[in-house]
Amino acid sequence: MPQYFPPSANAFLKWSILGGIVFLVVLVTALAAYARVYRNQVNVPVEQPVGYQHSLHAGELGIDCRYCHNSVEVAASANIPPTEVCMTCHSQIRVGTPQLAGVYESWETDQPIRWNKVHDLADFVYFNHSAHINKGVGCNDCHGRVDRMSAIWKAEPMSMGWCLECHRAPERYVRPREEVFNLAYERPAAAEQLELGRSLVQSYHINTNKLPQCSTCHR
Amino acid sequence: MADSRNRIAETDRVIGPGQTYTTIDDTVNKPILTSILGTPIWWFIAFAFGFLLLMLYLYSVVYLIAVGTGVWGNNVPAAWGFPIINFVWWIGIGHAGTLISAALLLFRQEWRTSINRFAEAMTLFAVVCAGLYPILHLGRPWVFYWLVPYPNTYGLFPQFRSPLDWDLFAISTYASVSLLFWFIGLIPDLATLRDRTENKFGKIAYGIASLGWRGSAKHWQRYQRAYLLLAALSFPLVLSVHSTISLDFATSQVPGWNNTIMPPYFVAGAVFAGFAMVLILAIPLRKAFGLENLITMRHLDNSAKVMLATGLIVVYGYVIEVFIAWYSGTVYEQYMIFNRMFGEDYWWAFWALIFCNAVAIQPLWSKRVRNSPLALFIISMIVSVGMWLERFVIVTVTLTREYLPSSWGVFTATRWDWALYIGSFGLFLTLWFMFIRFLPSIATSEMKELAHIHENDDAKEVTT
Amino acid sequence: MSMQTTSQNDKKLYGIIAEFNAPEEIIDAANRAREAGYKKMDAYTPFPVHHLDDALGFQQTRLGWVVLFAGIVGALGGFFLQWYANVVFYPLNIGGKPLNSWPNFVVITFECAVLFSAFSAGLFMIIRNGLPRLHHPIFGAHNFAAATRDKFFLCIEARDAKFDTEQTRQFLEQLNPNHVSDVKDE
Amino acid sequence: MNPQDKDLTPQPLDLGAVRKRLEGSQGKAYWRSLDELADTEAFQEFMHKEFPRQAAPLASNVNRRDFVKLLGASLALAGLTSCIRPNPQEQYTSYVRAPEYYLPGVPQFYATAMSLGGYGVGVLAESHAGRPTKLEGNADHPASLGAIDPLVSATVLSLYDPDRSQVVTNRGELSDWGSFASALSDTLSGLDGGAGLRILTETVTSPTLASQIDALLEQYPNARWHRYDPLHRDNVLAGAELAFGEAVDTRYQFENADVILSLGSDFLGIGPGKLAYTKAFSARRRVRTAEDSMNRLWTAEAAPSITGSMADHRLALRPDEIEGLARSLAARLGLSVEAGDLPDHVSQEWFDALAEDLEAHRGSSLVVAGNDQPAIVHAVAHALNAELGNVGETVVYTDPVEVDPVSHSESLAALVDDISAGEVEALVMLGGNPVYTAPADLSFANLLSRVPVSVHLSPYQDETSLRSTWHVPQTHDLEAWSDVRAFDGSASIVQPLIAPFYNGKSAHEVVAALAGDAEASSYDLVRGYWREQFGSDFNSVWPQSVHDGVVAESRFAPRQLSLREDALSDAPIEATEGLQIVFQAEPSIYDGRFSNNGWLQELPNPFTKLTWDNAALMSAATAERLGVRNQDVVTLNYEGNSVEAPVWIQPGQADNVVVAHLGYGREAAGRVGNGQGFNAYALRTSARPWVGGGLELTPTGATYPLSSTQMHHALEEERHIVRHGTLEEFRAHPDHPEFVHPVEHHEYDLYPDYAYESYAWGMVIDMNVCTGCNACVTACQSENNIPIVGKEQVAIGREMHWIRVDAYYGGSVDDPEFYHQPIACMHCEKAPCEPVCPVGATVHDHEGLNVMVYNRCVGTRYCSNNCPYKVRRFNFLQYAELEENALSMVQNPDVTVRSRGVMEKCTYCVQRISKARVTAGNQNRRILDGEVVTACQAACPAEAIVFGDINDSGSEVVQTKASPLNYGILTELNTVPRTSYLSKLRNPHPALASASEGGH
Repeated sequence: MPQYFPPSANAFLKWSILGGIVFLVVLVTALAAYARVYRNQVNVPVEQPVGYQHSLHAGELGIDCRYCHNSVEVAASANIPPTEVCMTCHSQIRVGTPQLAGVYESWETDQPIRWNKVHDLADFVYFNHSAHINKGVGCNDCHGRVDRMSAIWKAEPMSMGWCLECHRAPERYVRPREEVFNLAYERPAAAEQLELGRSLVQSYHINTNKLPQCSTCHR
Repeated sequence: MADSRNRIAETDRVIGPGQTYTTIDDTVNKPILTSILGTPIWWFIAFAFGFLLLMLYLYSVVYLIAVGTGVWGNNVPAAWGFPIINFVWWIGIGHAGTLISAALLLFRQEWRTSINRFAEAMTLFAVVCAGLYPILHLGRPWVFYWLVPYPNTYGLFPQFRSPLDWDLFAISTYASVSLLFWFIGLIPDLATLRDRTENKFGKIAYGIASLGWRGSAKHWQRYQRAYLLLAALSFPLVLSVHSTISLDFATSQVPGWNNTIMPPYFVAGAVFAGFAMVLILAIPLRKAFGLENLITMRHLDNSAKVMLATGLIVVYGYVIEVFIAWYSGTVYEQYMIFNRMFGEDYWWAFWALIFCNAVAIQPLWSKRVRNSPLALFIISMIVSVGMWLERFVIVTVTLTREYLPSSWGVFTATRWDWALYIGSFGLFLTLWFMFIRFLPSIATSEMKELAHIHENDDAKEVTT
Repeated sequence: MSMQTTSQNDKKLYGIIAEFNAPEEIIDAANRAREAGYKKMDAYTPFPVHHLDDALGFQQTRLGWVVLFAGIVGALGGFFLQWYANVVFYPLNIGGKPLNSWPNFVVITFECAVLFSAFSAGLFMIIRNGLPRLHHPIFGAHNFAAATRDKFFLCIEARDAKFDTEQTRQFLEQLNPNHVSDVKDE
Repeated sequence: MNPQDKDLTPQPLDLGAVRKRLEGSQGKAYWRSLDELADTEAFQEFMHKEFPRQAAPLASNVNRRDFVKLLGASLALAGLTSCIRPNPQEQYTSYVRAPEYYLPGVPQFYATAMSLGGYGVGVLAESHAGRPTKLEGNADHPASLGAIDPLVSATVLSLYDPDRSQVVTNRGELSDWGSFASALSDTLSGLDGGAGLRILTETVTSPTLASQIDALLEQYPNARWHRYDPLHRDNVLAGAELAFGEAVDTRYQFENADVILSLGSDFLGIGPGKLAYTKAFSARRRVRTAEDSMNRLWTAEAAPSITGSMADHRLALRPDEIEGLARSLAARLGLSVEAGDLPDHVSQEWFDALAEDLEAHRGSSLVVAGNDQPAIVHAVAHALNAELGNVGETVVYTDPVEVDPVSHSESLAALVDDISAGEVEALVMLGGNPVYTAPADLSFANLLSRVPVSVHLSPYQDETSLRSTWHVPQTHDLEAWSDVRAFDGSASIVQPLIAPFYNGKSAHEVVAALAGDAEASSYDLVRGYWREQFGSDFNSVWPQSVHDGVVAESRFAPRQLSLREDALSDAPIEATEGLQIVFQAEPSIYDGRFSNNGWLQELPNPFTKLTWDNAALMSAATAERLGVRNQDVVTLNYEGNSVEAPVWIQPGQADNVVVAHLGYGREAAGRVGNGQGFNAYALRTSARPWVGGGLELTPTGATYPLSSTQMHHALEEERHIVRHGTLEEFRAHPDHPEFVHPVEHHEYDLYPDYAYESYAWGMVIDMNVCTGCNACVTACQSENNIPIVGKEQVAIGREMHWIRVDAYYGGSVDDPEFYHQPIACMHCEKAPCEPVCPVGATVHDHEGLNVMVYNRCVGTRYCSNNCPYKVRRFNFLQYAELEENALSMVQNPDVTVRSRGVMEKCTYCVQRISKARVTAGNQNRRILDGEVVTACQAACPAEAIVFGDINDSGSEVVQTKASPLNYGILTELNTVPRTSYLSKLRNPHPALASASEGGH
């Protein structure tokens, strides 16, 4: 009786089986990684109608975040400043520079500037800036070194898992209130941070039971 | 030969007279080895019919996903309707196969041999039909994978306390283990086909599928041990699957559902329905492929007996339900039973199922009925309907009458409910007809072993 | 009726194979071969023949232990998964039940045990049998296709210490098989 | 097969069987609907249509995008793609110049007033970035006192109604305000001193508008001002004339009343004072301990009403019998009146007890007559109150709040005569919809076409607009400045929250245009008027008044009046023959002006629980006698007019009376309202606007499916869902009243309880004061973005209301007791819904809230099965508005809008809790008791809902739960519900105590 398959068939079959398995594993992991990075658009600068530079204003000029984001301590939204805020300075300074064209146009035509959202949470997530600011979560914990970004990008994935890292163990992240707006603030080494964090959680009445509850962010 | 047939009653034979290794090979493999053109015309018609229904199935699935769960009759309070009924019904049918091959193997019932193969196939196909329902039943089917534990950016796991998640594990385990069991059983027969078929592609296909099986004694040794262990594992698995399904109801709060008898009662019902389906498939099959000598009257007879036995257990379940309701002394349970029997909406369903599952099986006490394939076929059909009605009563009728009278309601199915149900037969039949055409519907190697054991039956006097 | 073609003559010999008609014959043959002191030999049959493995002097497989082990691993893994998810990873108050409400975890634990052990059994069998192996010298043996139909073969392999082409062939011939032929390796 | 099939219809009821069954039943029997009670074959058949209905998915749901997307999904790829595709780039626009005090995302509340039937109800309007989303009651406003009723809170939806008219039209052609104004002045210039100029308004209480019209009438001395409001108060005025010789308004002070007799009055259910009256009334019925006292309410009414359902003694009487009762009572108390015999349906025993009770409470009793009662009944009520010395105590009289009150019927009749006499050159209709609402016998619709120039100011292109030469879109109350008086005369400044959404004009601006100033703005007009009123300190008073939502000290002062000698004597008895028809405002659609408001269309009627339809309501006995059954279509013949209407049997209605609700059968209401129900106005005559005899009713043989949210049929005996007793029974066992059936839980509990350290939210609902007015339902709908589903979906049982008011009947069919039980998620501590969810989409948070995480829900619906209270609602189809359009602007941004395929339910207004938590947290303090008020609680005029922290021993909710009347529903299931109920109490007259038990 003749052979149905050449000797090479054995090796071929074994390798193709092995290869198939490997391929699947790689594919899945690749997709997952791609999903995390690309979908969350981390570290991807976002084009804006006005070439506003945080690096200049918050960085070199050292303007406080709250000058523009004035509701960050009292409201859910930090507030994107109205055009008039830009005009407080730019009616005198750098009048007529092309980068500011958008601002002047808005001011004259009374049409709002259409900023592109950078940190865009899902509609079923209810994030409140004031709650975080008042409990000692620093700006750069989530937004990164904005004072070094010319065009703003997302410094963190802002996925639920990421939020939970802090909501499950706030003591690992919180800082003294007076340091909240200090973008250059460096967390102390793990051990001290834990010690500091625990005391802050105490004094700021951070309810660690509440934080990981669904109803904290979803309604 | 002729006189020998007189000596051994037809219903005592697990294998027809004068069956040799070669005859077994040829009878079983004939339909597979014939060329496409040689395929009997009835096969094409039947396959086309199944395929048509399959298209109906796909159409209603797409429509469902496009428009929403609302295309069905489900509502509040009857939040579960046809999909769950059909799910439980199909999964029930999907019990006979593995039970036959596993349990009967362990109990050394050699009459299992010629029916286990296609019964297992039936199991797999039924599980496929069943398994799709819970997914389609979701309000958002496209996120069904949230029931599976996998690393995700939400930092969430499924909620393992939910019987629905138990279902997921139970069904996927059952499906994969049954598939493995079935495939391992197939390997030697695929090798046989590899060696028999003249078709070049056939040789390659069967060759690869049989993994290069060469029937060496060493292989057979491991093979048999593995097969036995798989059987030993499958047996409790079978029992566990429908028990788990029954926990969807038993662990709930709903009067008429939270009942400790549910698991055994469901399992019995499953075997009941399963054997009914085995007969529904076996009787035409043996006729169509002339397998009367391999699937003998003894097989039909025994299946019928199992049906009768499990049927009676189910009836006992009904009785106990009523008793428990009375014994519980709670108004909710008592009203539930009252409503099932005499409630103005659905009393007909209850009495219909009593007829199908309790009355219709009584003729099986008689040997004459058990020896008439036609009678068995009809009774099995009735039983299948009855088991569907049972699930309808348990799922929907119960839900429409719960605790608060203010939220009682009515369930009325829509054309899409029916389309998805009828369509699922398309899925089943398509797979089934593919199977009987391209794979041996009887385990030839096991039959040869059996033939070897029984080769002298006709020679020696048998008195049983 | 040997059908060896010249092309096969120059190939290395894998073993010598004898073809029988009935299970009894092959068992008898196997016993005789074993008594004759042959060790590296194997039989090829269309269905499992009882006691053939003893006749050939195979020892029992350890499959059982592997399956048991896999089952235990599955059970522990299954329970750990649920315990970890509910107690450690994300503790939530579900209907007022305790975090480690173990009775709820029984089903999945059981299913995992079955899943693991079942697949270990199947895969162990396939892998230990060296499958899948599409090409094997034995397939080249004369009329070997009958091994999956109605014939029973005994093959004494060349790597057997006691193997000697002439003697072994004679030994097999005297078991009055249908015929004896060489199996060439490629 | 479809729902119209005959097999949907029940056979006639066997009332005999029903009664027997009730007699047979021990203890307290509750039943949901007569059919079920009768348990007739037909009813079985009705419920037993095997599988006839085809689901009617919103066809528009399958657009190409969905279809393709979901084809993907059907390949189970959607999950994958959705986690790979980045979200579409959203944009953020900020103001150019931000308004002061504006914080993004923080709602602002403005006090203003909504007018209903011409009278004002003060509200606080919640505005998100200039977008009104919700109306709450204004605690400072006398007609609201913080509460709000369903109609008013639903008006915010009408604001965004895309069907509102948006342009001025002239004979159907698009036009504009300018050309309208010029055309108007041309017309007027052609008139000699305004001869032939007629103005038609509804009830006017707006001081500004009144003064404008006065000025106009001076400018055009020959012009005339007519008024017509379909729900006019002609009889009230006539009654006052009869009693005092002048038109006065009557104001009740229920807080002082121990015994109240309502002669066909639904003072809790309709009328401009209902919220204030409900507050005062329920304050006197709120019982916590056995020491507390309760007032006693006697009612005689033709059809069940909110008020009647609260009565301790209720009689279902034909309208003429009510008059009879009034006369007999007057005679009994020694007034000179022509009194016939005591009506058959009034037992002597009952009558004596009533009279005795009233006399025993001189000065603290009160007799109230309903708007639709004939003048004599009002006169009797006045006389009785005077006789009983109640004037000044429980009732006071003031000048009429309506400006220059006239008989609306006569006023409209006069207008119609002039039109037919050809004397009307120009007719300006400010609001209203006379073509639809005018009495049939006036055939106003045809006459209108004879008027050369007819102007209709209206929010919709409605029946009248279509027959007028000019239509001007009218502003919504939230769109324009105005002012309005409340039922007690208090004036409110109406301030707009949003610029006219659809280019509307206000009545003020139209009248100004008549006066020749087309450019005048409502703001200037209103401000100008009040500048005169306030005089020098205008600059301080105006802002204050606008801020408070009410003008200080503007309430009308009580007046001393003396009864006319022959007040009652010159009113002969008129006999009414045959089957009587009663016209009533539909509780949710009012006079039809809310026909196009989906919230109100889907709001179940408090008694029939019908949605999207009205019906010819009749008592069981009457239906039996006429041989008709539910959903039979019958022809109603009355005074030569006829309409077809479906029958609905309403227990507790007087025999031989058919109630027809006004406001349905619209032809030009809009996409929502068109063609719903039948038009009862088509039967109404100017002579007998409320009640009339000689109605002929003939079955057509056809049937028409009605969607009731409670097509339920149980004889409920041992479930103890509704627990009730009498005040006496309570006092007999002050600690453990027998009827409360306390059930302990927990003893047999397998697991230890969770500890809730911080807050533990809980609720109590006081069934004793709940009037079943539905205010909570609409308030919840508005607060929580609850979608409407449409008639067909309601019929299948898919309504979405998070809180529903279950209506139970107790006792006999002909004289049932009514029980209202609001049911929302109980937030069980051992919630059965949670362990069954495979993805953890519904879990408990650490404050004991049973939270529903929509975005995690996959839609297994297992939780709904396992919820014994059936409070969970499922989005079977895409009900909510996901697209950005006018209607989506009403949505509350603090609550997720649910998509198809997810479960939802009451959240205890978790968004309000979160808001309070963040505020408190930022101030480093705990949430105070009363700081979190749920939407239903805020709306409830009876203050039946108490919400708070059950860990805070001082909180009101804890105090309330301490009452021996407190009980939980189905606690034997060990669900440990956080919401509990206070048992319903009645306070029957000792002499009739047994009788009141009779029912059960």
